[in-house]
Amino acid sequence: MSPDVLYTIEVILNGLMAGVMYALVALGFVLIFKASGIFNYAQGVMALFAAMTLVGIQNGQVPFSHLINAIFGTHIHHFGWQLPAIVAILLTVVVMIIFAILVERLVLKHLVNQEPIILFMATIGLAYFMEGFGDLMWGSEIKTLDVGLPQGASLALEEYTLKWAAEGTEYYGMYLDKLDMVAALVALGLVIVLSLFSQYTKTGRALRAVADDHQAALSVGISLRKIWVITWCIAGVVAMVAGVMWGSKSGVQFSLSLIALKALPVLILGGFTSIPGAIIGGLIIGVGEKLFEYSIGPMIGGATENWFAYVLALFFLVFRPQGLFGDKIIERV
Amino acid sequence: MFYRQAGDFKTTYRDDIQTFPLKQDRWGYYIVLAVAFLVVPFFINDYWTSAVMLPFLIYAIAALGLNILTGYCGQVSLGTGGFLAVGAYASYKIMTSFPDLNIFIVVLLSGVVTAAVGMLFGIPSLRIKGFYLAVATLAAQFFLVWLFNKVPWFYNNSASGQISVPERSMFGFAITGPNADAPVRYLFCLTFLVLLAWVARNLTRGRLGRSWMAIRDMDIAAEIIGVNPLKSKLSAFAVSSFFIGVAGALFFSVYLGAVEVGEAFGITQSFLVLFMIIIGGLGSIFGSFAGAAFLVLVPVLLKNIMVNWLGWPTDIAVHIEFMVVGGLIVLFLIAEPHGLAQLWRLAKDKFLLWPFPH
Amino acid sequence: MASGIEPGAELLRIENISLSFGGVKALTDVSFNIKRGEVRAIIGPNGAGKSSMLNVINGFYHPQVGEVWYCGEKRKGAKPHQIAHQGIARTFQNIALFKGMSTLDNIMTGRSTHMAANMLSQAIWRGTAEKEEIKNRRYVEEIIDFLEIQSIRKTPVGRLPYGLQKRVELGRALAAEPVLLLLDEPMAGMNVEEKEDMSRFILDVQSEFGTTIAIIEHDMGVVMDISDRLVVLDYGKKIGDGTPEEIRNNQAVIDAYLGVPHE
Amino acid sequence: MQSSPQSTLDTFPKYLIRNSDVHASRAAMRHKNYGVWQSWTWAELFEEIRAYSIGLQLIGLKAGDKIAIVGSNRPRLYWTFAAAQALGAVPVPVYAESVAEEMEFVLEHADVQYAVCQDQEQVDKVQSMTERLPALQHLLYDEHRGLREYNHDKLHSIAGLQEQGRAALVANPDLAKEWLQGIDASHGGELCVMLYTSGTTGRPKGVMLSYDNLLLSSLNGNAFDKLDHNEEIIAYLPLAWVGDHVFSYGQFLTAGYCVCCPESGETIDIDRREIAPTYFFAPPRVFESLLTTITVRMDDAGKVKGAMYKYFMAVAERCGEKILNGQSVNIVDKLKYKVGNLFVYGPLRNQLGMSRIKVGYTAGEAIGPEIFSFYRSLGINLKQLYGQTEASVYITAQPDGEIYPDTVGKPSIDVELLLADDGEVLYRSPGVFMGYYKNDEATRSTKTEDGWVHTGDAGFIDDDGHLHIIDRAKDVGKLLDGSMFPPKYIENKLKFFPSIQEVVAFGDQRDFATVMINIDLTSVSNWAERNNIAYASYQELASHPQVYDMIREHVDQVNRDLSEEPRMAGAQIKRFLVLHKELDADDGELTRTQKVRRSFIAERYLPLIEGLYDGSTERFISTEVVFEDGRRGEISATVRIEEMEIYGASELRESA
Amino acid sequence: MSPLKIVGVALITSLASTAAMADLVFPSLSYRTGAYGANGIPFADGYADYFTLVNERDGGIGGVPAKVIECETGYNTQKGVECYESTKGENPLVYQPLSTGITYQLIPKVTADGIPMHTMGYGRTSAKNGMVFSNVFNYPANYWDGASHAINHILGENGGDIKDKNIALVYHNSAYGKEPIRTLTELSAKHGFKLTEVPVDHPGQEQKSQWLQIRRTRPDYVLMWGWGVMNQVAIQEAVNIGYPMENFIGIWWSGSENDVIPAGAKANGYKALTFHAVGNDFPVFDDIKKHVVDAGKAAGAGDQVGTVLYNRGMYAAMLAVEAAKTAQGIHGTADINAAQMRDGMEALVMDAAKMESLGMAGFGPEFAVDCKNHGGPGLGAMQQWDAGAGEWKLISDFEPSDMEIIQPLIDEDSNAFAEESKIELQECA
Repeated sequence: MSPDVLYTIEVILNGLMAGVMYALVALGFVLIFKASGIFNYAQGVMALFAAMTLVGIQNGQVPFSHLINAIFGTHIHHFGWQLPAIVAILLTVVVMIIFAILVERLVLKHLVNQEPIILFMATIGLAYFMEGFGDLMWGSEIKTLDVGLPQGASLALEEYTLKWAAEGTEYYGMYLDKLDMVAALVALGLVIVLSLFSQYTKTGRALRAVADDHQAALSVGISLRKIWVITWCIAGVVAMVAGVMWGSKSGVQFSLSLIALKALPVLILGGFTSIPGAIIGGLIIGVGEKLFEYSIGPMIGGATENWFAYVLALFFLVFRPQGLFGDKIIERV
Repeated sequence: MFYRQAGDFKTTYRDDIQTFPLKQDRWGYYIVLAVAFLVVPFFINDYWTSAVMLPFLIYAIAALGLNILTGYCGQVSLGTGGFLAVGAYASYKIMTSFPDLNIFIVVLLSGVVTAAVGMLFGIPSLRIKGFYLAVATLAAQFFLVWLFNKVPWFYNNSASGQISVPERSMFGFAITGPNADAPVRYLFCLTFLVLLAWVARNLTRGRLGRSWMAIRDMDIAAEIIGVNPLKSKLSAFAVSSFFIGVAGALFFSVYLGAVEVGEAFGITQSFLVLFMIIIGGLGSIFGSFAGAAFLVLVPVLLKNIMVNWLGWPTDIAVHIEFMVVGGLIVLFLIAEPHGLAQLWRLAKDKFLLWPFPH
Repeated sequence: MASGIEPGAELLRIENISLSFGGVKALTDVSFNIKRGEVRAIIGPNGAGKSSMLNVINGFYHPQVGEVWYCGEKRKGAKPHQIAHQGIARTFQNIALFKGMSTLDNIMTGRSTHMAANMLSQAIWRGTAEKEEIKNRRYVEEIIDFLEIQSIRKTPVGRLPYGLQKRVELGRALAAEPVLLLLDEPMAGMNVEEKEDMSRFILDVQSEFGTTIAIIEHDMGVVMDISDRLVVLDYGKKIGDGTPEEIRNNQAVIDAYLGVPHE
Repeated sequence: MQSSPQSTLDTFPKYLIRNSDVHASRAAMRHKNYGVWQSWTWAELFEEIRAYSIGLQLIGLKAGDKIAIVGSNRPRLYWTFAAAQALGAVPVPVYAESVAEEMEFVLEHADVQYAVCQDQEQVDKVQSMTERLPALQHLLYDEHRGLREYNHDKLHSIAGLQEQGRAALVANPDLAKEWLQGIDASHGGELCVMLYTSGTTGRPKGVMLSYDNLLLSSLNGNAFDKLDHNEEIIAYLPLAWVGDHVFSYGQFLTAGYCVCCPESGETIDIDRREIAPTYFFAPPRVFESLLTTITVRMDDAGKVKGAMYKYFMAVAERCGEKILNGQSVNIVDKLKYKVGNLFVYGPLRNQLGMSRIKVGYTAGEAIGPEIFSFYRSLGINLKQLYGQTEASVYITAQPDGEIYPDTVGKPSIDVELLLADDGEVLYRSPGVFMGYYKNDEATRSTKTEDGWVHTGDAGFIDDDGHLHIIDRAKDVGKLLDGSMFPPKYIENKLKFFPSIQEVVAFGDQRDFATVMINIDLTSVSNWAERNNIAYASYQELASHPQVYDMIREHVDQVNRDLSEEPRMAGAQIKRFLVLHKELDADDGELTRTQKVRRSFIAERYLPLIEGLYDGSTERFISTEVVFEDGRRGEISATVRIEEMEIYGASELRESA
Repeated sequence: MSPLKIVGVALITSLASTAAMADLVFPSLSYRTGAYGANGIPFADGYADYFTLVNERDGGIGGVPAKVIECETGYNTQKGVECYESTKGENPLVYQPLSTGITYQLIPKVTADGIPMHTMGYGRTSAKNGMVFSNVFNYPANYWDGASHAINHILGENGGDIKDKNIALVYHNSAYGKEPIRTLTELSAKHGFKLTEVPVDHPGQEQKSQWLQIRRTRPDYVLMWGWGVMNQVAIQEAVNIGYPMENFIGIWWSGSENDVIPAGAKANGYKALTFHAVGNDFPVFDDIKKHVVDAGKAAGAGDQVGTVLYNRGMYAAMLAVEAAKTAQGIHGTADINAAQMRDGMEALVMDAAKMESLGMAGFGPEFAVDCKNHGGPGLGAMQQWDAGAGEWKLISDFEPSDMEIIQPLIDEDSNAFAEESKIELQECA
């Protein structure tokens, strides 16, 4: 194979990996949208908050130390412990569950039956609040997240693919980030667990019932509020996974919350209500933008990734307004 | 309770469809105008102008624009930042290409340019609806910002890609540039706001406005009774973008003086303006004003309280500001999903019905 | 366009229309016509394809097979709003009013087809736009007067009771000064008194404005009373066509209504 | 345009001509139509009426013809009066709501040749009786809707006639002059209008009124309340009613003020608020229902607002009327009233559309003193008036500053009063009617040779010269001790309490007065709820001791009032009971118009009446009732009878 | 002053906050929050701590206490303007916005208001031309110097011949990131290397394609103009693709501990430019520990002392203090105003003796500012990350840049600006 082909394959593979990362974030959106019709803009901030909490707990940071110090003139910062990653993760899950319950109690409960746009705005408000709250709680400096995930290029793959190139051409082997591969595995695992959960548990079935028809769900005695709490809990955990993945890559800091923006075109493509859609949408976006940046990008000055996904999604929508997995809309009057 | 509408009757349709049918409202409006034009300029300093008044006036224009699209026509847009950028860069290009052109015209032309761009990005709205459209408008946001960043022609090949406003004046008063006095800049923007608010009101109360609202409330029915969805949606995009373009031009030339596209017209601007109209009230001109005032004033107020009065560290103040603004948004949506305008309407209704409760 | 059609002459002709959605047949080979000035009822059991028929007439659905002739011309792929401009207006089975607007604005929206002031003129309001607005307002006021809804003129329609909403919707359709008015179950969910009111309005519309009316209605008593001719649909097929008297004696129709098994 | 000299202003068309000259560009009439107040200036009005009149002339209307007017308050219907009168024809307004049979009687009796109808509904009504109206020649209508396909040979639209009239005026310039000459030739003594009394008893009677009757009454009315061309009034009462005729036509033309016609019956409240009339007239039921609306709406108010309303209404009750009457009140109250005016009274007047009222009148029947005081305490100058069709309205009216809720005021300008021995009130005035149309017998029995007219009402004149109306003269009875027993008077006094729905008083030819009371379920159940009184049925509530206590207080209050008036003191209520069931028209206890059928009740509840007079403290009663679904059943109860204290005139004075 | 304004001023005097005339005011337009907060914090801490030190140790500047007014900008130009307007009434001596965007914003404003602004190692490079930019100073070095330093360093490593070398520039796709492109283009023409531009959009969370491209094209050197999270991701990706870290050179804003630590041991060898020394092995840090940190007066947690960005903030404060002292000397008054401060900055001389006396011998290059040259000689050094020790090491002296290339660019850009904005050139002796 010529290196060009190999490079292209490499780009596609990396695109797929990136797509998995996008899909991880998109998954959280889909879960909540499916169960409650809420387009949860705060999903990105939830990921950041989860990652921050994880690091904070792991490193024994004192929550709100800045505030406490500013008010009381103290100088406390750390508890002085260092927790194993798994403990910190479990504790973070607990925090996310508490968070979900609070969101339901303080926000969602009061917004039942509002228009979708209002709920959407509420989540943006929530995102603002959480951004401030997270920073206030854990501080806004960059934190290194290390839960023991492997990083760096997979040398084995590089070695293995080296010989694929045609003789006499310059080729360095195929590059894939180990973290990305782990992420792909984690995402796969997550999807499997989620499908098992929704297929084989009572709660899961209830969730699906709600997604299909709110009224019907209510009539068979499923408490909508309970469902909401559960979905937000699950979304919180998914956010944490995304936060861990992204945080391992770039450190845990403010910009992490912006990954939400990466998930939006994925959602358009995959449809707001489809979990496989989120995954496949993520993959399409990942591959598409990497290929575009690789092939067209250099000609038009690069840095196309911020908008390409959206433009791709836009074009896609014009031809299929309901998204990849959405049902065809028959308009009635 | 102080409304006295008894004896306030209309003998012509023109009187009946005027903007402020109640005599007292009309007077209130005249007084506000008089204060804004004749009193405020004498009390305004650089700080008030730059920190409060200009952002308020300019964001109010942008909010009016977005409200026309989102509030009246029901097309949610997250591309406001991109359209602001079009306005800004258009004004820069026009100003530097035609140095003798009156700044007032420059700003209007910037609006026209933006309107054209807006219509272009409005085309997908014919097929895409709701959230899908909202996310699709982000394409405009990101693409436009990228374009202005990438193509040197837009920033006259300057080294950094920044654009800086040259000095332009009207009637001997500098409007743009560092030598523009606070009251002059304020009055310039105020004039635009008043003018555009008037236009917005006219458009929304007439056929066009009704066709927008018809599309918003029930697009299929609207089409079947004879509203052309293409014309309605595209005109909403055009008018909305015109407003936002004017706001962008003012934002750059009068308010900031120099901008960098990615930073000044990022997605946060899109959200900010969207917040303004939601908090202010969708489909309400007053709401656009109220929302802009609210989101410009609250942070300034919070900052002054926490940093200047309480002496808290600036970062904590900012974090708390985020929390408060976010919390307020949620609180507002819970308390009154239809925004400040609805609160105002309810209060007014209360006063109109006073002493009756309903 | 319709001015050339004399009362009693054919205004609209449906020719061999078939319509399906993804394999599901909604209408099969339906033909009938509507004469200028008559009240033509389309009746049939639930799911017979009546609403689909109206949707075909006003161009919202495009049938896969068949032709629609209006005012002696064959229709070619026109959009609903263009058809509205040709003088076809309608009301909807599930009220499709613009909830955020007042009664007056809803009916004014119905006048869209008669307004033409350009955007600039509307922006500055004075002049053409204002004159046009006032002129059309006057017309709308006549409809308000006609339908006796003066007291709710400025009420947001969302707050109105069902019966009044139906009336406002009729007003909105009338505002277009239609040649052909399509009424999709105008009396659904009404009590006897409201039905009587509505029947009176429909007949008044016919006599006062000379409007041709196509109506879908379930209440047989009312339909037989007010319509000149009826078309009966069942499972998307036409099973009867004629005067109320003929329909009453049509065995196929009786079977359909009595639920005699199909085929 | 030619203006007639003052001395010859003795017909309404002449006033029209004067107004079109003097007030040419002032608004004369408004009509909320098609969403806005369409207005006519006096000059325009003159032109419209002249065109109309000429149009009428073209279809043959001539002096002496009768032209019926059927419909509600529409400008064109009002114009018909003047347009017909200008030709010497006589307008006969008819109650539009009256049943066909009744309308037919009037149209036939009045020999109308022409009828003006408001809309299709009225046209249909009149056309349905054409066979029995041989004199009827032409039908006119105002609103064309639905009439397009009618046979238009004998059917004309007013607008069309006006067009024809205008065309004729253009074609023949002399026509205008001739028309004016015709008006000049008429004089005040001519028959001006025929108003049919509503005929609660027997056939309606056509009251013939001359220009002089109405003009002088109107002018006197204007003078009495200083009304001029600046007034705006809203016309919403039946055209055939003399009150409306004088207010919306007589005074309108003589004072030259502006009459506004509402859009429709449902919008009257809004229309009144928009116009905010300066001069207002309504029968008590209008004020009652307005007050009920206010109370009902204020009941839903929040705590703060409700408390505020209560507080300031108490202030108003204390000093509002005094302030309106110009009496002195202490400074604190004055201040409180000012505050209250800002927060409650002002807004309330605004809501009622009574912000600008210079003078308002209630007439037709007795108004509850609380209701009357309520409006006055808000600062609305509401007054009472006693009048009749036969008097061209005015008999007595309350002069400013002498407003007492229980009187109907002093004789109006130029009116003389006379009390007959049996208490019947007679009057004589320039407004006294010419006679009943085609009914000399009735004329004779009502109007004496020397011009005194029997009102049929019993009353008395108090020390201040104010007239009190007690009851229909024929209903006033006597107790065995000879003292006067006015049942209606007693019943009304009690019915003014909101918790009392219906009262039947007994006493004629008996030892003393007693009453049977029906409680008002809505009001009392509200009260019960507030006081935590549990009850399962009307019957249980009616017999509740606390309800009895409350009713007892009311009866006691009435007794105190009666004792203050020497001629009434003997009619104090000695015993009362609260009925166990609501009086019901279905059971024949009430007429369909909700009037008590005294004799029927006396028979049906004989045991109870016996109980009232035989001293027993309770009585068992069983009555047959008809349920809503038509089934019949028995309802029985043991009803408690209570004894009341009787006050002597002197006794009360001592205790006071 | 327009008549309108005169009336306005007369009316508002009573409303305007009264400036604290007693103190020398140094506004700090900091950003402790937002996408770049992590970098803004140490700089702001260093800036504030040094003034605290001067107050605590020396009793102020020339006996007058210094006062730092901190205003949070969040790296946002709008907030930057608000901060400027809200502090300019306090009689500020010099602004240090630490943001190229805000700098562009403020250049016309400070010039009109007569307040000097110091943009140390960022901002508008051509502001070096003091004749055009009378109130803007960007000593001791600017981006174009930085670009030149990097190329000089590469030249040095390759014995002066970098023909046919392939150099990639990974830059933040913003005004700041684009600054060096012109210089590098000129330099590539001069030295014959091939320049590849690789833009990264804000915030730079995702750079996979860019680094795949680099991995494929294998440039000999990678230069980086990054800020915030972009730095960490880039270094991480560079490590991931196994790019030789010695050939990866960042501008001084891409050379803090924050940037390299997340990548761990493999980031060892990464290079970055600097215009001041690294570490805390200077006497001045002892003073800071004694008078500021231990006294509990530190602006931050105190854990940032000695880090690159902290040192930079402190260095900036030191230059401000020295300029103020110079101004006091020139004008013979301790209570200087902004105009006098400007004169002081224009006459600032940083020599070895002065730095020695401050306990900062060799902490920064020696330089002098004059009327024409507001940017100094543009000396810069190279530092390298020692992952094992977890610290930066200076690996070169402070060396000059290629003014042959840069000066014409500066003249061109500044003159174009002067023309566009119709600026009268400052008279220089």
